[in-house]
Amino acid sequence: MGAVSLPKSDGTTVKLVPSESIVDAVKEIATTHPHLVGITAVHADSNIELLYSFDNFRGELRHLRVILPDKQPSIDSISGILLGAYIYEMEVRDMFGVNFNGHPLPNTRLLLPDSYPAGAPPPLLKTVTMDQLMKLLDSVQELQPPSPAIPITGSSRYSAESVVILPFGPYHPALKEPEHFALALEGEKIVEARPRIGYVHRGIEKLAENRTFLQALFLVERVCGICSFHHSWTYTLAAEKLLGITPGARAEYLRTLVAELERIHSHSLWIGLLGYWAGFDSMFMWLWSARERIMKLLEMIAGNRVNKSYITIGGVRADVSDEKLKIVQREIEEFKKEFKKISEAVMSYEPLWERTKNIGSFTAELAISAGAVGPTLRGAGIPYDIRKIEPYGAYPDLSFEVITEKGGDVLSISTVRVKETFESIRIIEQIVEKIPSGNPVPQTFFMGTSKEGEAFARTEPPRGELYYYLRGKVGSRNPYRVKIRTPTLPNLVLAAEALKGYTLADVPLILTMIDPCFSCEDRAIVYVKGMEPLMVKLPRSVPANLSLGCPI
Amino acid sequence: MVEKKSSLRTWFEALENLFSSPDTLPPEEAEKAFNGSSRGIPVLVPEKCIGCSLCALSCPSQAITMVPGGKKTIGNKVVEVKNPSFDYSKCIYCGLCAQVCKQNAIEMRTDLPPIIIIKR
Amino acid sequence: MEESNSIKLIRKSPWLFHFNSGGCNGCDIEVVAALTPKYDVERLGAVLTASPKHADILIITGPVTRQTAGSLKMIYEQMADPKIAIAIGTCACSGGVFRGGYNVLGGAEKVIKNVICIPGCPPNPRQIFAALKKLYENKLEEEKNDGGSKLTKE
Amino acid sequence: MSSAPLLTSILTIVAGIIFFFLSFLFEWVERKAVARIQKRVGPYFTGPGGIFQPFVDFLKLLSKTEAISKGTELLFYRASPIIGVTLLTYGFLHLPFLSQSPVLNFNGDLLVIFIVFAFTCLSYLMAGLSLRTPFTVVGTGRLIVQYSLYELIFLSSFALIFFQAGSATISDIVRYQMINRPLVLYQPIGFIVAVFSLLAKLEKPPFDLPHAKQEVAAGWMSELSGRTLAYMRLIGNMDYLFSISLIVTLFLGGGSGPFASQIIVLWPIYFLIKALAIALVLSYIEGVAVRVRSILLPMRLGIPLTSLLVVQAVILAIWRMGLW
Repeated sequence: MGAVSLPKSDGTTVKLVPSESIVDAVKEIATTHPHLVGITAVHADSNIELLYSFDNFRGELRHLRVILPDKQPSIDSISGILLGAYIYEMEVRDMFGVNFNGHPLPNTRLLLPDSYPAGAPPPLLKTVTMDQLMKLLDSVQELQPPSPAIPITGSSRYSAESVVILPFGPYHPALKEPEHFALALEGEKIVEARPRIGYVHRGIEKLAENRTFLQALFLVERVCGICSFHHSWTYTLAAEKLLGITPGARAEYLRTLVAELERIHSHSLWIGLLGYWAGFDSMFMWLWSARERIMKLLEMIAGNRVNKSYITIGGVRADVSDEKLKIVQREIEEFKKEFKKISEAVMSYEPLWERTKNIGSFTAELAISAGAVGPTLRGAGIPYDIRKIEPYGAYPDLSFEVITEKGGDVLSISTVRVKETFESIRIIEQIVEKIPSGNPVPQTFFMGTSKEGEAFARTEPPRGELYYYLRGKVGSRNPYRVKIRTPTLPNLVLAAEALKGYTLADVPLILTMIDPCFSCEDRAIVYVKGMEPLMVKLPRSVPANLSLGCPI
Repeated sequence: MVEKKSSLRTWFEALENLFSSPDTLPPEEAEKAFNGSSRGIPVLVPEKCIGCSLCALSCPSQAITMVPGGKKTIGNKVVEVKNPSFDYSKCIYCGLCAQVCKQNAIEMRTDLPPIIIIKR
Repeated sequence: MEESNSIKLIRKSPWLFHFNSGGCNGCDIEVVAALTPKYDVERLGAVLTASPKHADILIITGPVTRQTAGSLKMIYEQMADPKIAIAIGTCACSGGVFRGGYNVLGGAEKVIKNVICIPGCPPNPRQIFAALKKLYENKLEEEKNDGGSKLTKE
Repeated sequence: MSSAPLLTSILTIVAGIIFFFLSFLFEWVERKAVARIQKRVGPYFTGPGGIFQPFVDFLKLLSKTEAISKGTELLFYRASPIIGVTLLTYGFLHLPFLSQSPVLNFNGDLLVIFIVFAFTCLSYLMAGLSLRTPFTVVGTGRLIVQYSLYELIFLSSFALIFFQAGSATISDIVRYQMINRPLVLYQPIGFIVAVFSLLAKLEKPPFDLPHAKQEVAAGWMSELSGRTLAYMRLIGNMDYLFSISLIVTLFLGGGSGPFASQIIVLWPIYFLIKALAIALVLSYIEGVAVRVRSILLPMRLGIPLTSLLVVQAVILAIWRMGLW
C-alpha cells in the first residue's frame, strides 16, 4: 500500500473502501455529507488511488479512498447518487483511464483534444513521460477545426423543420473564452443544450509534475487569470502544509489583502459583464471604469495587474509600506463611494430586473446535487463559504458576513456578488487597521526537496470553493501530483441544467451566472446527463462544417 | 439594497456622465507602456553579473539561456563568464530572476517602450 | 508588411476580433480593459467586432492548444485580406509557462505567419494601447523593440 | 422652364452628396455621445475629435477584399446594397432639408416613405438570407418580427399626421406646420411613439436583437464582408439620417424657425440642429437601454406603443371634433 494518510491537523479522516462497495459507502456518507468536493486520482506504485472527498457544508471533511490496479482499472459510478460526480468521473477516466461502470456517458471523451488517439495511454499516468506524449500527439496533429459536438445521426426527437441548431461558441462574442454550446432552438426557445469544453486544456497537472515546487507556483497561478492569486495561494497553502512551513502573521494579512482586492476586481468585472451580456454596455463601461482603481492598487502592491506573482512559499515576495497602505485605505474609500453609486443605480434598474429576475432558476437541491459552490450556491440560500467554515490566512481575525440570497436565479446571484463586494471592502478596511508588523518576506525562496506525504487545501476564490491536492515524494524537487478542482466545474453542471426552457436571449446570462472560468477547469468536456443524440435537418445550403464546427 | 425598483438613478447617472468629463487617460499618459508601479522588464547589468546562472535555473518559463559573455576579472583571476540572455517572447515578467540574483545584476526597468516582436 | 492603401486604412480603423486560443483569461480581461473608459482604444477607431469576416486584426491570447489550433487557422482564413494578427501575452507569443505541455502547440506563429507579438503576462492595457497607437502611426516597424542585444547593451 | 430638369438634376446630385456625407457625421455624433455616456472619449485621433472615423471605416471596408462563401445567393447578395442605397437617397430627396420645398415632390409623396421603409428592410433581408447560416437565419428571423411590429406603429403615427394636416404630401405638411405650429405640440404622444419605434427600425438598443452580438454574433450581418458590408453599414447610417430627418420634417416643422422665412440659409441650419437634437436623444436612449428579451418584444414594443397611439388618436379626434 503506497497510500499515505492526510495530515491529522486537517481534522479529517480517510476511510479505506474496497472498490466493490463504493456505491454503498457513498450512499451512506451522502446522507450527512452531501457536498462532493472532488475525486482525486493518483498513480503510485502501480496502483491508482481514488480519493473521494465529502463536506457537510460545515467543514467537517470526510474522505473515502479506493485503491485500484493500474491495469484496466474499473469501479462503479456514483453519479446516480450525486449528479455532479459524473463530471469528476469523466475527468478521472480521461486522465487515468479508469472505467466507471454505469456512467451516463460511457464512451465520451472528456478533456483531451479530438486529435488524441483512442488507443493512446492516458496522459497523467506516471509511466508516460511528457516526451512520449508530445511525440505521439505531434504525429497525429492536423490543423482541423474540432468536430461538431452534436452528432447529426441518431434517433429523431424533434420535427425536423422547426429546430435550428445554433452553434454558441467556441468563439462567440458573449464568451471571452472558447467553449462550444450547440443549442437546439425551436423558434427562440432552447430545447437542448450541449456544451463542449476543453479548448483551453493545457495539461497543467502534468506540467506541474515536471517543475520544481517554486516553478509550479508560477504555473498554477496561470490556471486562471482572474482568480490567479487564489490559485497560487491554495497551492501555497497545500505546499506549506506538506513541507511544514509557516508564514508570518504579516504575510498572512498581506495575502488576505491581495485576495480580497482580487475578489473585488473579479466581482465588479462580473457585474459589469452582466450588463454586457444583457445588452447594456454602459453598465459594463461604468463598472470597469470603477474597477480600474482596484487594478491600480493591485499593480502598486504586487507589481502586476492580473497574474500577480506576489505569493511565495513561506510568505510574500515584497512588503507593503505604510504609505502604500494609506493609499489602499484612501483608494478603497473612493472605490466604495463610486461602486455604491453605480451598483445601486444599476441593480435597481427595472429593465435589468426584467432580464435577470426568474431567469435560469434552479433549486437548492439541484445546486447541492450538482455540487455547486460559491456565489452560485449562496444565491440559492446555502451559506457555504470556506473563509468561514475553514478559515485560512487572516480570516480568523476578521469579521465579515457570509452573504446569502433566496431565489436561485441570475438576479439573486448578482445581488450576492454586489453585497460580497461591500463585505470585501469591509475586510480590507480591517486589514489596513489591524495589520501586524514584521517581515513577511522569507529569507530565501524555497528551492529544497519534498517530504513524503499529501496535503489538501481549500480556499474561497470569487467563484467558489477551490481545492488543491498535493502529493510529495521524499527527496524530489518536484511535486509528485498536483490535483486542481476548480469551482467552474461543478457550477457548469448546474448551468447546463438551468439553461433548458429559456430563450436564446437568456443564454449568455444563464451560462455566465456562475461566472464561468473555462480556463480554470481546462479539463472538461461536458455532456448534459441523459441527453440522447439528436437528428436535425439543417437549413438548405448550409455546409455541415460551417453550421456546427465553425462558430461564425 | 435592491428591494426597490427604480429606473431614475440609472437615467440620471447616464445624463451626468454625458455632461461630465470622461475617465479616459490623456493619450500622452496612456501611451507610456508602464507606470511607476509596474514590475517592468528584466534587463541585465553586465558589469555586475558573475555568471552563476541562478536566474536561469529558477526561471519559471525557462526564458533565460546562458550565453558566453566574454572575459571578466573576478577577484584577481580572469575567467570566462556566461551571461544570461533573456528571450522576451518567453519571459513572463515575474521578476523572480531579479530577486534571486545575489549580485543585483538584473534590473527591472519600467522606463522602456513596450516590447513588440514581429515573428515572421 | 508591404504598405498598400488598404493597410494604411486598416491602421486608421483597426477592427478587432478576439480569439482565445487557450489562455488563462488574464490577457483576455486586459484586452477588454483596453476597451474600457480608462484606456479606450476606440479613440484609435478600434472596435470589437462580432464576426471574423468584419475584422481586420485578429487578437490572439493564450497558448495555442491542440484543440483550438484548427479553429485559429480557420478563423484567420475567414478574415478578409488584408489582415494583421497580433498575439497578446507571452503565451500567445511563445507558449509561455505552458511551453512543453503535451496539449500545447506553442505560440501563435506555429499556425499563422507574420504575427506581431506583444509579450507580457499579461501585458497591461497601457502596453496594448501603446502598441495599437504605434500601429496607428505606422511606427511599429522602426520602433519595434525585440529585446535581446539592444536591451542588454544599454 | 427648360432649365428646370437641369436644375433638378444638379440639386439631386448635390443633395445626394450631402446625404452621403451627413450620414457619416451622424454616426460620429452617435458614437461620441454613447461614448460620453459610458465615460469614454470615443473616436479621437482621426480628424478633429475623430470626426472622420466613420468615413475612414467606410473607405477601409471598401478597399478590403471580399470573401464570399460558397453557397451564397449572389443575386440577393449583390442586389441588396443597391436597393438600399438608391431608395434611401431617393426617399431623402423628398424631404425638405435644403429649403422649404424638397428637391423632388409630387402629390401624396408621403407614400414614398412607406416604400422606402419597406425596401430598406427588404435589402437587409436579402443580405441576411443570401447565405443561410444559423446566425443569419436567427438574426433575419428576428428582423422580420421586429419589422412587422414597428412598421405598423410608425405608419400609424404618420396616419395621425395625415389626419391632422389633411394631406399626404410632405411639402403640404411642412407648410401646415409653418402656418400653425410644429406638429409635436399637437401630437406629443405620437412624437414619442415615433421616436421610440425609430429605435426598433434602426436596430439600435434596446431593440438591437437582429444583430445582438452576445446572442447571435453579428446576426444577419455575420456573413457579409468587404464592400457589401461597407454598403450595408452605409445603408444603416443613411437609414438613421433619413429617419431622423423624417421626424424633423413631420413633427418639428422641418427647418422652420425664427427668421427662417427671411434668411434662406437658416433653413438647413435649423434642420440640422433639430436633427442633431433628435440624434442626441436617440443616443441617450441607446446609452441607458437594456436589450429587450426576444420573447418580450411584442410586449415591450408592440403593445405599449400601439396603445399610446390609440390614446393619441382619441385625444386628437376629440380635439378636432370640438374644433369643427
